[in-house]
Amino acid sequence: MAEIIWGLATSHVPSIGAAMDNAKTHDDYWSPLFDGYQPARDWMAHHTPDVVLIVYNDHANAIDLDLMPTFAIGTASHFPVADEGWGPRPVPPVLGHPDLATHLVESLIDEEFDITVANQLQVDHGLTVPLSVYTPEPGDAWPCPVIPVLVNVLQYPQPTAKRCYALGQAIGRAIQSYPDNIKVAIFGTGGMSHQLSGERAGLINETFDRMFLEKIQTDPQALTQISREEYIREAGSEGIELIMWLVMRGAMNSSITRITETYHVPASNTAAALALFENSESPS
Amino acid sequence: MAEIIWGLATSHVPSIGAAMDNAKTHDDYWSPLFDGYQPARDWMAHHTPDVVLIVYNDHANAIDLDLMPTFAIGTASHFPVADEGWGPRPVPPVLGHPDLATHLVESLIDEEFDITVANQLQVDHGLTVPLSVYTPEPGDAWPCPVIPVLVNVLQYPQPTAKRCYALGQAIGRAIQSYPDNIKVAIFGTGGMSHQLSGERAGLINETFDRMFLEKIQTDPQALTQISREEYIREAGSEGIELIMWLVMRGAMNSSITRITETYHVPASNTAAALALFENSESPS
Amino acid sequence: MSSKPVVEGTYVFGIEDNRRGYALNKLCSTFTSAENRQLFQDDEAGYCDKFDLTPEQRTAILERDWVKMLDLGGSIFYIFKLAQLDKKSVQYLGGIFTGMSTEEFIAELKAGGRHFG
Amino acid sequence: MSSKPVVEGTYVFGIEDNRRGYALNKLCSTFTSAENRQLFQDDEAGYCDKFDLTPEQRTAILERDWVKMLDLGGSIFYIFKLAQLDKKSVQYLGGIFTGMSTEEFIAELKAGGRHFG
Ligand SMILES: [Fe+3]
Ligand SMILES: [Fe+3]
Repeated sequence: MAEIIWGLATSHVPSIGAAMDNAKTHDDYWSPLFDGYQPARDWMAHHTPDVVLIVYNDHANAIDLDLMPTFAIGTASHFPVADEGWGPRPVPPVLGHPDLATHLVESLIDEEFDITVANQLQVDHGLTVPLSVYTPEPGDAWPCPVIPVLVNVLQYPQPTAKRCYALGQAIGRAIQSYPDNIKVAIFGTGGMSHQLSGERAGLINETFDRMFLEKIQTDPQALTQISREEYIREAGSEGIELIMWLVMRGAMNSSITRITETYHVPASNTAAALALFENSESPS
Repeated sequence: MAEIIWGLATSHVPSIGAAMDNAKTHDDYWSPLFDGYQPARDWMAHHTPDVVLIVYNDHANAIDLDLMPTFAIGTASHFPVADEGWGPRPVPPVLGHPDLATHLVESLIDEEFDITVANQLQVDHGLTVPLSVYTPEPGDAWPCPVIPVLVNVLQYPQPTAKRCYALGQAIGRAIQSYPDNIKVAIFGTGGMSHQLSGERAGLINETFDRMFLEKIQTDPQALTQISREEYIREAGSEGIELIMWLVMRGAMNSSITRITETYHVPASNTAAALALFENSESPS
Repeated sequence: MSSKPVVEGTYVFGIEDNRRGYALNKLCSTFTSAENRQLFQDDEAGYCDKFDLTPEQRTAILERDWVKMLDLGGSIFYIFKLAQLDKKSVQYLGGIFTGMSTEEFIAELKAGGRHFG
Repeated sequence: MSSKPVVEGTYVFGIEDNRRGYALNKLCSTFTSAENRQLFQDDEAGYCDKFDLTPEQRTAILERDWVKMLDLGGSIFYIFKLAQLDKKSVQYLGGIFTGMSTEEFIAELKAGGRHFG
């Protein structure tokens, strides 16, 4: 049986990737954020998974306006890094885990989640930035295979927070029913509060973010009760990405341990955070 | 409040469309099938809806191998007729109903169905043949707007029969909550038993088909208990399309009246059927 | 470790088949445009070179080995587009798949179809 | 009759916006290829002609009227690809959207971001 060993919640702001790609992480602007990452990186380096699931959203790159899935899972063996408008990030190709991904899709559809199957997929900063947060110096290859789990956050109606948490719970069960004894980590990405356009551009809501950062561990149920309108109102039109953290949280056990966290404003236009959680031994 | 006035279950075999397009409906081969359609056509001509929902599957035309949704709804104002490999069918363009389609998507996602939004969509024989079964001589325009509801039946795992029925029930509720007083018809398409490839090519299972044709009215719950494996085993690898009839059935009230039905073997390689049901007055 | 059903005499197209048969099916998917149909008919081998086919898939396409195409991950709905280009019917394919002539296959359908189990 | 939330000072991109802004967003989506980026930069007006833009959308693109693009159904994630081509940052756009200079907008972010409600 496979098991989830830890969960990482992290922002996936493109400029966080660019700071690493351009060796700017020691600049005054960026060092507070990257210093904050260090304890998590040290801990994760000693707790290595065999495969990671990255819950993220595409940003107008691989998913077309024509056909927008609510939830999609990447089942390919290889995910090319997308050219988002300024050439692909200089990072290694992302390898998949088709067998576990297929098991996930089959289990989730059996559990009445209406998953879209991404048999081919390019991955954008929503996936590669979290990989870089985990592994800043991958060399020629990322440390393990990756399964992309895509959530629509760009077009209303996004899935409800409650549905995202339920998807996570079903992912947790599917991983437990996978016959191989492998260790899995799951990333919930995006957020925290930010808004890119409109008169409220530049919005940051530290109060909401701190509440969310606390409750994602201690009371995720409360977060599932927040409406999409309230996420947009409180965390901004792009801050609704936080619903993706609930997929990660749902996949973990009811009791989890916070290893470390960091919160920093701003990363580009965003309140950026990282929170790392170790899973408890037994599912509940 | 909108209401569903009738539901039509019908095969969508491409050659049924070709028989109409090429004026072969009076040939010995085709006349038994088209004679069987006549009572339904006469009745439908006197019970005209303002919009029709067509539950169908794409056949390697508009939906790409790369990204295969379990359930998708077409929200466009216009759906071009697909070239499936031998030029588009000579039928009018299909107009959509964006407002109701958007309401459906929003309602269904609120009810935790993970709908893919088809903002642009070409429609193939899976949708146009049922339209021709309804309206054999459309002239320059189909009689009303159409909302495509797509179900994956081509790639395992298809949604379960139970999930398809539940989707139908949620569609029924969504239509009741639509504020305009419009009349809606819903088509469940595909089937009946057939298999195009493998050593069992040419499979027809009249016993299974007759059972299904009866229970789709009287005991749809029983049909939701049939596994995908059993659908494939009994009705053939393509006969699993029958799960789409359950979406139509779920959207109707528990008690429905059978107006007419017909069953004919063969239409091309398929057991073809039509069954027309009037909805009961009050939802239950 | 897929839960995909195994049904004798039946191809059940699943996620792994999609992966395995991708280039073959993709090639056939391009026949939804008249221009591509013409390009293929003008130079079948050259057209095949534009896709990342395995040598077996390439041979199966060029030799119209319909059973092999399915065995190599083809989906009947994609492969049928190639048959259409050749003006072959689903009854022709049915005959091939079952070891019958097209006429015999059509006769079995007219007699009520083929029965199993 | 959409249930899409209305939040003051905020664009919530929904299904109707996708329909309305389709050509504008589609044009921007093509900037994921270097070849298309070059083609656009070589002949902006000619590039626009390849898409079914409304006259207002066309003008908004050519004049870089960022607010107008959003008002006409643009999604910030598509429009930003055009800004990138112009080497404009999200902070530049933020300044435009809020009536500030880029420097002022960046200063507000560094001071903890902008607060509402
Ligand atoms: Fe994002
Ligand atoms: Fe079909």
